[in-house]
Amino acid sequence: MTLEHLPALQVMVPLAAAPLIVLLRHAGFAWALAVAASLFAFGASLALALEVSRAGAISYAMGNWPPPWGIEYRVDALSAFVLVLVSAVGALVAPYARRSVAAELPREQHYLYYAVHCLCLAGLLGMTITGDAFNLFVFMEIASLSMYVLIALGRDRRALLASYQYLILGTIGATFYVIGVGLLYLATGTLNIADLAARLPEAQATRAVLAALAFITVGVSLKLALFPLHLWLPNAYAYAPSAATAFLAATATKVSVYVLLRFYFTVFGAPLVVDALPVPQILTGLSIIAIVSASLVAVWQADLKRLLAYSSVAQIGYITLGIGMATRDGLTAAVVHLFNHGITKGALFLLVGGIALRAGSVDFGRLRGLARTMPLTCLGVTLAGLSLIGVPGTAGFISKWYLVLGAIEAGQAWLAALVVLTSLIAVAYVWRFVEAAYLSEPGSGTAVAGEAPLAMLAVSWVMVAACVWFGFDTSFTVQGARRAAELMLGAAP
Amino acid sequence: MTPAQLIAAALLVPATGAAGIALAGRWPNLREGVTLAAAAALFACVLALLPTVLAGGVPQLFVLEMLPGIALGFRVEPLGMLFALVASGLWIVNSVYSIGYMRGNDEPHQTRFYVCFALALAATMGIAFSANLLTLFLFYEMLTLVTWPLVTHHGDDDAKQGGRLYLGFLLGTSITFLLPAIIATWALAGTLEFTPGGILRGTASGSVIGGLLALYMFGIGKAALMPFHRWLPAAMVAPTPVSALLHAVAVVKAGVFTVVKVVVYVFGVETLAGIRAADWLPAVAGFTIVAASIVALRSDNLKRRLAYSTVSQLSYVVLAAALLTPLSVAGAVFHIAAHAVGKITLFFAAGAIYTAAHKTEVSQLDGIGRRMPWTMGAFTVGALSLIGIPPLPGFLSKWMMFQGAAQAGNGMALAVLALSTLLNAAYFLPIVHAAFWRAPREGDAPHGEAPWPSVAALVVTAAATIALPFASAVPLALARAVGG
Amino acid sequence: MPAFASHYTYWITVLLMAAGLYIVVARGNLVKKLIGLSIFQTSVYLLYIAPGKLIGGTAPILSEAFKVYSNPLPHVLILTAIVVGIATLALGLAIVVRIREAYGSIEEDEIVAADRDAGDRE
Amino acid sequence: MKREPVLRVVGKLLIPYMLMFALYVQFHGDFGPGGGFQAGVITAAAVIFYALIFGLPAARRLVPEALVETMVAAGAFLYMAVGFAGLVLGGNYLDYFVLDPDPVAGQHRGIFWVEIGVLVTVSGVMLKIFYMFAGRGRAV
Repeated sequence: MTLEHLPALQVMVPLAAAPLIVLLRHAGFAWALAVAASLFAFGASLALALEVSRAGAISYAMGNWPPPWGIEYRVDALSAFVLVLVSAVGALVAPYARRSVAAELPREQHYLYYAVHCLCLAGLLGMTITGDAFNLFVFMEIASLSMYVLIALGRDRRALLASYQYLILGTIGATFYVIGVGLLYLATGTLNIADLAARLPEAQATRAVLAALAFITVGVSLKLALFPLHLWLPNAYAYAPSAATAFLAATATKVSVYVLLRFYFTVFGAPLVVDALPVPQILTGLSIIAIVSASLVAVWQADLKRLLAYSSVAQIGYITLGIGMATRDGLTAAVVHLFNHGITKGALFLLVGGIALRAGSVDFGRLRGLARTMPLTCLGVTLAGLSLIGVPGTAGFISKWYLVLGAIEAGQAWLAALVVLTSLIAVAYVWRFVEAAYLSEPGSGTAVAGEAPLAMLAVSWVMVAACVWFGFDTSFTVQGARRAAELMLGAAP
Repeated sequence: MTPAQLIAAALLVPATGAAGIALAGRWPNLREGVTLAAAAALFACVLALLPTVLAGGVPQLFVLEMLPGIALGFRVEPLGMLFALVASGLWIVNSVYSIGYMRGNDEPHQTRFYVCFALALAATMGIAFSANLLTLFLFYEMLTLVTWPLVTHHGDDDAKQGGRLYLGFLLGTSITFLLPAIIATWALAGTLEFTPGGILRGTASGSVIGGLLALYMFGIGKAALMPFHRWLPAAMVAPTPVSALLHAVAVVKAGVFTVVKVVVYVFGVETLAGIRAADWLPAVAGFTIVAASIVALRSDNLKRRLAYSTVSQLSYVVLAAALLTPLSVAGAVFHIAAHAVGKITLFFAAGAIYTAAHKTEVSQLDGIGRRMPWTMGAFTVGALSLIGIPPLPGFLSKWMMFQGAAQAGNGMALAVLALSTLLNAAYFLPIVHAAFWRAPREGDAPHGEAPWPSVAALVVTAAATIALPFASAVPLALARAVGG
Repeated sequence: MPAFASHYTYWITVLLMAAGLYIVVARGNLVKKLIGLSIFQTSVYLLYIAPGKLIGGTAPILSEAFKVYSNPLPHVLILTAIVVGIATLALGLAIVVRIREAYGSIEEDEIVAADRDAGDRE
Repeated sequence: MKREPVLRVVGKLLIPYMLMFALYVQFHGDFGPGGGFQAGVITAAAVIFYALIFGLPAARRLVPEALVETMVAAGAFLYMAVGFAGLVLGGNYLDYFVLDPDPVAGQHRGIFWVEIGVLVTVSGVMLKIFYMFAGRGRAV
């Protein structure tokens, strides 16, 4: 019974955990429940991914109303892949959060944090799994609203402003999205994504469809922080509680990328988006600006969290660059990087959370000589940083490989050159940390308390190990991404 | 043990050694014991592989598939065998030397030093035995990263600056040129396996191949082809054992090893000989040889002079490989071994002088040969070998290169070889002259030899330099096997 | 009626949309921004609801007496969207209240200036 | 306004009818306009009305914050419990058809419980928002 209902349980278990946590109101129970729900979601996503790779796409009719009338949950190669990423990060952040949240939040807010964590997880999973365009909007808002709360829980008063700005921009983004969906509904009379895809060719070039494409592109781009719509991101990441930052950075923008992919390649289809309209050119141009400018800005940040936030903007640029290529290798690169960057940034922000706990802040002045008191943490940051650069033997390398391969096979050697040259800027900002931690003498503000608590460190290192593991064994990431890319380009059976 | 197990052991012994060193960090004697044991065990493993390779066998080990169609795999062919032999053999000597040097100079962070050293050797073995370009690239980058803490060992501003140059040049060239070259090769040939005769034949036009060759040659920054040589002098801020084993043997030889490997097994000698797009390479290598020699001549700092000498000697290998005749390729391979034993001796001597007398400049060395006869004697042997005085090994490799150049009918190469031999003599012999025949300066504090492990090590390498021509059957056989 | 007049609901939609966005962008007062945001969202409700209405149609209740009825789906969707909008507005106002407690102001430029001063003092 | 007898009397008279009207809207939702949303808001409005007349502390005594928060969670949880009930009874998630041997009765039953969940949550949320904003401001 359970197996066939996994698509529903995948979302509903974390969603139901949230009100239960509020009912229980006890920090310890809340944490345990959040961990249990996150772990369940992770297990479910793995089972779903396995099932999809074995037997093809799964469709689940909510309330037994068959699609396209009812809401359909649909797991295919692409969404299964993203589900695994989101739920894996959720399952790692939940156990990590205990010590981090205990240190950063007042006690009466603890249960609230875990409830919102579950809600956010459910929202992101729901966005990924649903096969209904309007249902996607609802989950998008569930996820977004919980993110605003998570960010506003940050200790610094600037967290409030960051949350407010994100709320304004995020709501505009979601509303743009829902306008686009509305136009599509007017043009086709359906909201089911698969049904939309089937009916759109009849309405192909009408102005309503093109307007819908434009609205959805802008709306989702706001959510995924595509340059120049990324302005909310650095403050939001910098001032949110550490555990929340790690969770958001690893998942939120990635799920939005998934939505973009879903609409471009499933709903509108490559012939319209790629061949008839200059979408790839625009995406490529914006991605290049994002990569170069955000990487350069990252180099000059005085705060490690902000540095990593700007690096995220740049790394999202790599993902959209892959989408802009719109070839099999390009899309593979985009999907692989979506995963690899998710775990890399997750690992980095988890470790940085440990530093923030011990050092009080992650200002570069406080990081001087840190390797002496927190050797394992610093080694972890360095390894994950290498993955950010794309050094072979780390997950980031696999992404770079496919990006460059995609560019070369598309005959765009200059893009390949751009990808490798901008990796060098990543070397510059990663090495700012390495030099500060390893080569500088400890300053007056350096932490002396030693390593982060074992639970936090262990979870962070699981993530770091994943960064290295997926640099060697790519059978899950590359093959999963390749199947997803083939699905998007319509080559799969 | 089967050959495959031996390959795995050669990779794992230094890696587990590094872990052991880290664990034994609190007890210096135990720690150094672990280092020596790992070095000896590694050399034994490599040596045990030798009979199979000499008999024409090709031991293989495939670990897993990293990317669809590209494995993380290892295959021992003659060139890698020679490189592994040289690096692992000299690690033993260098470990002995390091003990004397690091303790004699009271260096900080000694555990980190030995750990990184062992990891560097593991990476070197990975490079030597790699079966394809991806595996090679993986260990190539790993070698850069694990040697960075060694370069910046002192942690002061000089070290930071040197470290930045080191990392900037090596990572920069490898990421911007080498990685795209590898990916382009994959896109063109559909394979990255090292194959005798090359994998690129007939896959692209001559100009594309030529462009690819340029990407490879400048992308392999460790080969220090001008203008990407600046990292090597910058790396001299490291403690001398690092300069000796890594920046005279393991790292730089990894560079020229990769060059030879790419020329022979990726492009294929015949493919390159068939197109004119590769003609620029001997010219660039020749320019590097002469220009670096001139810079060496003008450098007063001893380690800097040796570093530029290394830059110049590395380009011998590139030049010889680029001549594309069997004899010159064999010469290139043999020169990897010949230069290794010679140059490590010179660096050992420089380190011993620093330890005993705290002198770093050539102009301070007047009369030092009387106080440190063993050290300067060994230095003389190394210098004579690198100049190419018969019957020392440097002569043998140069002789093969001369013959190869003559076969290829490349007058420019002949001229460069002759000119650079004179320049070699010009920058080495004055040191020897000053050390033995000039009177010591006034006011120098009296001193004797460096600590005994250092002296023992440099005497051993000098003896190896002298012995190499008499025991040259093995290296020559391996070299000829590569040259075909 | 000419086409542009018969589609007057769209004109109202566009007007609300533009007005809402303009307020969000142009006003520095955090509460006014939220009001703008709400107006902007309201335009979407209209965009969905208006086309669902049929002239002469009844509520969508199955009965022999009525043949023409309005499409119920947009109403359901927009009911959800309204709830989401209220949740957003409530959360936004809650954050503004806390911003006022933390900064003593709800004018964006004053808040930014306060942060800059705090940054200078550090 | 606590001292205004007219308001107090009218308020006391009106509030029961407001609550009653909320229940009417709630249960008539199956057959006509109405349902949990509207009923929830009307219920909350009754309490807010009480708070306006008798003061916030009195309203807080009547409907404590903890109860409000519990209502928010409990309603949502009830909704989801109906969904899980569908699963347990062998249907899909939120499947109302299986809630009763007769599918149409099952639909009724499902909607009934879901709407109660909505009622509880919506009135909870409305009160929560009211308390949140009414309780602040004076402190600054």
